[in-house]
Amino acid sequence: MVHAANQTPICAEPRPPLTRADLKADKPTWCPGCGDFSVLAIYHKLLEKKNLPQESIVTLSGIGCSSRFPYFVNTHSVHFIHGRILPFATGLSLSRPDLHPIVFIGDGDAYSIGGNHFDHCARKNVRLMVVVMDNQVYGLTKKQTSPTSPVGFRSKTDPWGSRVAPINPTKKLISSGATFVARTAASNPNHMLEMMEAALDHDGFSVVECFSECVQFNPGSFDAAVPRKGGAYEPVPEDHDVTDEEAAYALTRDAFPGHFGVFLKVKRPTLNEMEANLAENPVSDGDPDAVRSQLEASLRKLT
Amino acid sequence: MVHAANQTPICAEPRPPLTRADLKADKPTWCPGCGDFSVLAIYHKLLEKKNLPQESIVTLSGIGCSSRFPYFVNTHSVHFIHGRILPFATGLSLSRPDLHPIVFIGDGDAYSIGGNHFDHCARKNVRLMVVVMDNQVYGLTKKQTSPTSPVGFRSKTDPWGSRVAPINPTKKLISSGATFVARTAASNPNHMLEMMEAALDHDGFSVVECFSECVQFNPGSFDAAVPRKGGAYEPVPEDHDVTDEEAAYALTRDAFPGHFGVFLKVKRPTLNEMEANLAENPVSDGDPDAVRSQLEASLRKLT
Amino acid sequence: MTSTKDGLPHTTMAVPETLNDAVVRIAGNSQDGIQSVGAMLARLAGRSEMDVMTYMTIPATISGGPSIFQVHMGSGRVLSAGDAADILVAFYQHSYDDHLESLRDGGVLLYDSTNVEPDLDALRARRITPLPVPMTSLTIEILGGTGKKKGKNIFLLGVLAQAFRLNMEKIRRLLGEVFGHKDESVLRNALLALEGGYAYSIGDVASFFTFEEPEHTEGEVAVTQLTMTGNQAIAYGAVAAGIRFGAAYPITPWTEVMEQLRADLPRYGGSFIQTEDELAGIAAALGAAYGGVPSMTGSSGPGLALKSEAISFAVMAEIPLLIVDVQRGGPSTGLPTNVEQSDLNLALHAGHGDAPRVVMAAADVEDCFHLVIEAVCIAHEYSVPVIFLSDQAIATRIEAFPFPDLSCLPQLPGAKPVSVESYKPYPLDRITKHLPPGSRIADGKYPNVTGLEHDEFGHPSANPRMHMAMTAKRRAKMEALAATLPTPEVHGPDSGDLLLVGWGSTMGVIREAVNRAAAKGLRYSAIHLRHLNPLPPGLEALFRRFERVLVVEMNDRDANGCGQLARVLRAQYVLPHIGGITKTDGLSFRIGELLARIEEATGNHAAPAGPNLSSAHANP
Amino acid sequence: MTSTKDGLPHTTMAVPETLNDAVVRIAGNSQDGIQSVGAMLARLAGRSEMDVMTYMTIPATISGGPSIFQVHMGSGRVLSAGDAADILVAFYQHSYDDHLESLRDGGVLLYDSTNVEPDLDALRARRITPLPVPMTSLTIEILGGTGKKKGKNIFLLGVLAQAFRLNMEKIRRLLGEVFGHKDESVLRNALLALEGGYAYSIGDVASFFTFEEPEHTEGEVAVTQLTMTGNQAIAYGAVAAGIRFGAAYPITPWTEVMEQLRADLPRYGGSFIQTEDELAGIAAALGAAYGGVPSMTGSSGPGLALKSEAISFAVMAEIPLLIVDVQRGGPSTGLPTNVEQSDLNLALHAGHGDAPRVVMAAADVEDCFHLVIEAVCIAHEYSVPVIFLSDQAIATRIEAFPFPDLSCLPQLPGAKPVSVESYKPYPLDRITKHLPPGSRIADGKYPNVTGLEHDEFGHPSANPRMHMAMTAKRRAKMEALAATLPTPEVHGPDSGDLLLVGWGSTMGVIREAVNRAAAKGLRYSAIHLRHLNPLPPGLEALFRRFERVLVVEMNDRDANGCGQLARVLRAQYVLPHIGGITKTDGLSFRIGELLARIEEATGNHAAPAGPNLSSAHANP
Ligand SMILES: Cc1ncc(C[n+]2csc(CCOP(=O)(O)OP(=O)(O)O)c2C)c(N)n1
Ligand SMILES: Cc1ncc(C[n+]2csc(CCOP(=O)(O)OP(=O)(O)O)c2C)c(N)n1
Ligand code: SF4
Ligand code: SF4
Ligand SMILES: [Mg+2]
Ligand SMILES: [Mg+2]
Repeated sequence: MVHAANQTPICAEPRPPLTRADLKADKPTWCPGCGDFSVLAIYHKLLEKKNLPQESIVTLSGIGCSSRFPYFVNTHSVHFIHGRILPFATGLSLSRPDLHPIVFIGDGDAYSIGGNHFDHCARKNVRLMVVVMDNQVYGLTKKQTSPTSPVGFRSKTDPWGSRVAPINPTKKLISSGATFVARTAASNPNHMLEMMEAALDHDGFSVVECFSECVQFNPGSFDAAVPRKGGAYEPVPEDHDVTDEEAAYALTRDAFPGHFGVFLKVKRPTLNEMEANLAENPVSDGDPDAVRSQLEASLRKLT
Repeated sequence: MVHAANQTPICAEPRPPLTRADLKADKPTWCPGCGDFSVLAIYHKLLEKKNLPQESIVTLSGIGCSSRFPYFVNTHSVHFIHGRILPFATGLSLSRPDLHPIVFIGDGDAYSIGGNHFDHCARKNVRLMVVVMDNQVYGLTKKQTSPTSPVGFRSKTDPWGSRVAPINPTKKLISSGATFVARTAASNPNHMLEMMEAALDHDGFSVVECFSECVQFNPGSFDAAVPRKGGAYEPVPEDHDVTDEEAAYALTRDAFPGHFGVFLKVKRPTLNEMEANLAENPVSDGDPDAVRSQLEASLRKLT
Repeated sequence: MTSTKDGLPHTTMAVPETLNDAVVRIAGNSQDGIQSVGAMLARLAGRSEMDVMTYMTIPATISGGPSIFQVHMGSGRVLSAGDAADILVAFYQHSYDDHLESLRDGGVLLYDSTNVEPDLDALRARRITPLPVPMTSLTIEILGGTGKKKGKNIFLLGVLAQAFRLNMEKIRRLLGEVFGHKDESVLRNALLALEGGYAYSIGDVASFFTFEEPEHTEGEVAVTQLTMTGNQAIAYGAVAAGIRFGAAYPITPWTEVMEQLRADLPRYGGSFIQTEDELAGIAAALGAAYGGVPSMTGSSGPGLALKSEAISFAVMAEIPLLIVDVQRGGPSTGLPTNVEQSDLNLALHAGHGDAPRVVMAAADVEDCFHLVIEAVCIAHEYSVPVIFLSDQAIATRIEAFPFPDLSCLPQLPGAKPVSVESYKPYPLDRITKHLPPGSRIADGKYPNVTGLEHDEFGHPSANPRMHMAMTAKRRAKMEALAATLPTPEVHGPDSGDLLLVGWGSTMGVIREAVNRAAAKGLRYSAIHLRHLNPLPPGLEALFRRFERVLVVEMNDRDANGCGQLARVLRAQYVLPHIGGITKTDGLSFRIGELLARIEEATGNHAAPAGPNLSSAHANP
Repeated sequence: MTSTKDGLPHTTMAVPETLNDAVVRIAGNSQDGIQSVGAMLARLAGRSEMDVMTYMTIPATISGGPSIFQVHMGSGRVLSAGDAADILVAFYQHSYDDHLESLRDGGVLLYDSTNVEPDLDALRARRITPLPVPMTSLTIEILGGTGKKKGKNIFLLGVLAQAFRLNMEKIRRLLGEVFGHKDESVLRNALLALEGGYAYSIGDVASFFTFEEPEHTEGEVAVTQLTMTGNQAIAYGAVAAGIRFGAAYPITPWTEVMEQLRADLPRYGGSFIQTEDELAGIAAALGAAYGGVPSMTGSSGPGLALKSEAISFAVMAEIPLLIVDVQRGGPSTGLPTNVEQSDLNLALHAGHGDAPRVVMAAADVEDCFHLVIEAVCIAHEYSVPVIFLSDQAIATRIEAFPFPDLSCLPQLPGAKPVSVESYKPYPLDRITKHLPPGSRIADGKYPNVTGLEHDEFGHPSANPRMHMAMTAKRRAKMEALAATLPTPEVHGPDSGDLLLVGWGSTMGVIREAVNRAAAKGLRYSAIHLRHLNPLPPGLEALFRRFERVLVVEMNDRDANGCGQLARVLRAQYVLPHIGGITKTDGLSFRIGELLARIEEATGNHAAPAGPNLSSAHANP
């Protein structure tokens, strides 16, 4: 296990800044016009801007159209299974504090099959950044109802229109204890960049809920948030106190498409800190003799 | 599928009222003094009081000390697997609206492994009553940290005392859309009965979060809510509006042991209603000819 | 490539003759509606009492991109989607480039001359007849504007109708059904495109193929056929069986089953819900099944894996449940849109402990309908979960089969509460019959249904004798069921040198391989297993009548060359002459390929080695 | 019951003689601290270079209730917990009633005469020596007040020390270690109780048993032994192997492994987290393993089932991971506190698709330590998940084994980032070596780790050849590993009439059965398999050297009488002389029982049929 305390920059020698060319990978297989292109472009921009060592970034995903993400960016990356990337990333985050794990997943992956992991990562405040690319539909499996699909949405599993109340992701995240919660939309690249950057800078579990239109199966779904389509991109009120959970909760209750911006940002010890401090003076694998005497001492108690 | 619409009383002829003797089953295997005894006694009392047809009650559980419940009450009953009784009960509730499914589970079953199912049952408003017997510990597996264990709790998986913020079940339930949410404690049988009765009467997803002390592994955990042990059993304020979600949410933020009573009670269409109305004039299995012509007609379209 | 659709080399074939059995491959982009025109051709074949089987590829991009749809139709029994095409339709240059190989020597290349420029010399060398049709420009001419993508496929349908002398009246009716509920102009345009294509002169080619519709003497009733995909057939079979509740989560290629049932079950007073995940799916289905309602869940490999723990419960608690697995390429996310039969081990062993369950597999689309009914009946008769295996090939292909007899649909016990004197949920002296809750029990002892080991009333018991007895009871159900199963019929001689054993979607190819081999004087035989656990009786004696037994399956081999079923049969019968022919390229067997593999395994020279697999698109 | 601990009838035994091998069964309520006194006896045996094996039952109620703790200790190799007791200690009348049967004829009944009234005539008939000790009242006398429950067990320890002539100095030291960190009065009281028991006159019985501690000549070093349970041994083995991250969810009987590691790993700079469920447990462990940190997860049957989908991912993505399954009785919740070996099928096949993984099984407590180290090394050498099977019997029993050599602990690659020129995560020409993220790749191509089928760089590929090649690559790892494994040694003659094959916790019993049979002139042999997938080489030749091969396992049989491993061996070697001896009562085999079952299967008369199983408590 690498310890944050001993963390040294992986690459000390000066190197040229990270460029978009460095980050280019496979040509995206998304449908032309899909909102996910814009999220990808901003992620590239974010990495370029932050200029983190390329090898220290890990792009992770579950399964879905959005979760194809890792193939389209040239970093260490993982395309895991549906709904479980948060605990995977938790294991990585806890054991490799020198890395920057960043998760991109869809609304189905995040809130349907993976919903429980979200709550537990949130309350444990795992150091992890997550972007949920919410298109309010199951894209990859071709148009089933997702937990964020609005009432009335006609999908292949709700041909009559969905009747069940969708979840309110922002509410879920706030109430389960996430320490950074923001909303943005792929239609507003500048705002998206701002939110992603704030999330990346946050030390704790940070989630960006991001509208990303599925032009194939849910076209026009976010027009209400796009000024040039007659909608309104309403920022979080200026006087909103991002440390006030109740205020943030109240803000989530506004009608669709709601507010955009940072809803909550609070400081709480991360699981990473809590787990790193369980033993005083742990021995290190770099010192096999110390490991051996530690183990020998433990075993002696059982003779 | 039996339809609520066609629902007739299962037993029309008059019968003697349900007695405690009718409901007696195996001798409970709980440790002497366990809070679960008191929950069981009140459940017997509830059934006696409501005098429902015995055969219409289905007592369901997951796995845990508390989930041994079904063996100790003489009704149709199911002892399912850990964490999944809510979807099981959903299937039963949707397909058998003539029954009364009542679920008893522990805090680990409900909020750890089973946490996601809670959220989805809540937003879908499945007609189902659930009692969570919360002892803030894993009882059956002998003292590990549960998602409701307080910070500082020393368990076998947190020998140094738990450091992670516990979940706030009431908050979770309210924010995920449960339509009836109440808090009670096994130490206050009268209040428990009142809450369970209100939950049973509610048409929708109704949850009673109930403190039930594990004398073996977490003794004294709820003394702060027991007046004769110097604690205070603080009722929900008289002026609390149970239909006001934000007020209910605010109420959940009070310090341990918090308030007891009904936090939220709102009316929303149940999943049961929504699912029952998807087709006009469905054919019934009681009429095989109608079934056959319906099927024949569908298949003809594929010739 | 120089082989025909049967994998045999074509060196002497002259100008194409009249056939009553043809393979048409349409290659384009999925946006061009090639799937819908292919499906219409298939439906038409079904309506003409022809047999039909289709095959399609799914584009690599999320929506759209190059794709093919292949239709094999004929007046006889069509057993496979066809190895090579008699007619290749190429919409684009890339369609031509990628698929010319799949056209047999002496076949017809119908291409959109607006977009494609073929190498005529190369065609000549392979005696392929080029048939240029300016589909794009003619369609625009007919429909005006940028009808480009809208009517081209229907125009093509008209051309094909001419080439195959299809019944235009039936096609017009079909178009009416497909487009009739849309805006009126849509149907009008479609009919215009159709007639345009039909009127376009294709010269000689018009005499190549003719399908003869059977003539019916007076009084004789025409055979009505259903034309549908395997996934549709499972859904309708489930409805016919009496399934009235389902719960599942979407996953390719299972999803259409649940979509169909979601739409259909409410008309029967039932419902099919989409749950938050697969674990909830099987749990909800078990809850409804406990309620007495015949219930099901389903998924593909990843989801079946997630259901493992609950499957073990279903066995222990003895709850009847249908569990469908539409297999795809594995492991993990694997090859979601390719075919593989690699979930058999999981189907047999998903879940912990000794947990005997029934496993069945459908051989084709028709089987999906009928065998699902049998599966549901078995689940209820033995109070046991039944895992029903299909695969991506069956799921997505269209076949025609005779309209089923609906006069004797199963009558399952159902959810109606009853009154009984007394009730044991787990009697040791007979097979459990589930009692729906709501039933009144006169002696006042209500049952526990449980995943803990239990006594006859469902109360927990760790008594050693009880666990032995209950374990044996659960196992005995398999033995009882096995005794009722028919020994599979042998296709071909009843004894001999070689018995091929198949399961699942390989049936047609194996039979056709046996037929082709017979034509060459090789006496192969084949059986097809639909019941994989328990196995039917009589197999050991059957296997002993052959010198060699080769189990043909699309999954990986062990050190002995055996795939998953072959290992099961070896463990069961310990016959060293049981071997395997396996395949892990994500594609269905072609007949030529299978014959070559048999030859390789046996040294018999049935046919020269089939063509190699050079790309996903070159082969069905 | 009239048989001795070896299942042989005892008709001629006179007054008990001096033994150097004895079985003590302590029967009381779990609240009486019988487990802690039993554990102290075991530790003492370990410290005296004696071999020891314990066995306990878990009460049916959630906490407390009747329970036993049995200690088998001896100066030779102790292979089982003992069939019948030489000394039975009965705290209560119910202890006496329930366990008298388990005391051998001619044994000693030590009972708390404050609570128990034995039937002296019955004892006489079975030549049992009654030894009344008013334990409760004497303890109260010594400690005053209601010391009732507190000191009785230590008082008993004093009595047993006298009876077996145990080394009191060592016992006092042990008490110091156990109670020394508590309030000073606790240790004082314990010592008082101990001396009280030691001083209590037990007459003749004092001369029955004597354990001789080995004498060491000068310069010779005493063998230091570790005394621990199987679960502890897995945890320490994992630490020794270099595991530095773990994630799991509690479940009986796996939980102690994670509890131990949760407490210990932080001292090594690692951590073990309790996750919200088993799915998260394996996912988190995979995340850390991807990070390069040697990682593990574990569970019992229900939890292993839940991990199925992710196991399939681990195989596909080629991530090294240790997955422990401490088996219990199944299916479903089953018999959570009983032993069974019924998860083998799941271990072999959990997850969908063709997903080859390594499966190993520990034979005893010592194995848990050493074999886990091997498992972790294999996982890293082959970049593959390894499923490590233990069971409830090994997990909960205490054994002594020599202090391991810690001088050459494995040096795993670890999580330290490196700089490389270029990197392919899935090379086709060699075994994958995982590169930890954070590593800089000079050619600038960073790898994808994925569950989709992929090319060598981890990019998705549905190319048929690629899937064939990658499937073969994953399979080839098993073949490569198999080639390195040793053929198991034969215990007994190298060829002959009967070979017993065991795996897991049955090893000791099988060996003792072979030894007993040899004493009767029957030449049985045995091998024990630790590697269940891949199987070690040489088995086929070995099996062929015997007339009959019987696979002994604690799971259910098929129609051929074969259990789960027997079926694997039959599928692999198709040898019809492979059969099975199986058992599904949730209890470990006793020696007499196994001999009887062998006789039944072979017709050999090694011994009369062992006593029947009449209750969970009557047998170890
Ligand atoms: C265990 C499992 N269940 C189901 C699937 C099928 N599946 C793939 S993606 C997906 C949901 C896609 O929706 P979402 O997460 O919103 O992502 P999107 O495609 O919309 O970006 C599903 C159900 C799977 N791959 N694995
Ligand atoms: C899949 C699975 N995982 C784990 C377990 C083990 N287990 C049984 S009960 C339990 C938790 C008990 O805690 P809780 O739900 O709070 O119930 P309590 O015993 O405290 O009433 C666990 C982890 C199991 N039976 N099945
Ligand atoms: S299906 Fe929707 S979400 Fe998926 S790539 Fe296409 S537009 Fe994007
Ligand atoms: S362990 Fe705790 S929760 Fe379980 S029965 Fe005992 S007191 Fe009750
Ligand atoms: Mg989505
Ligand atoms: Mg609890």
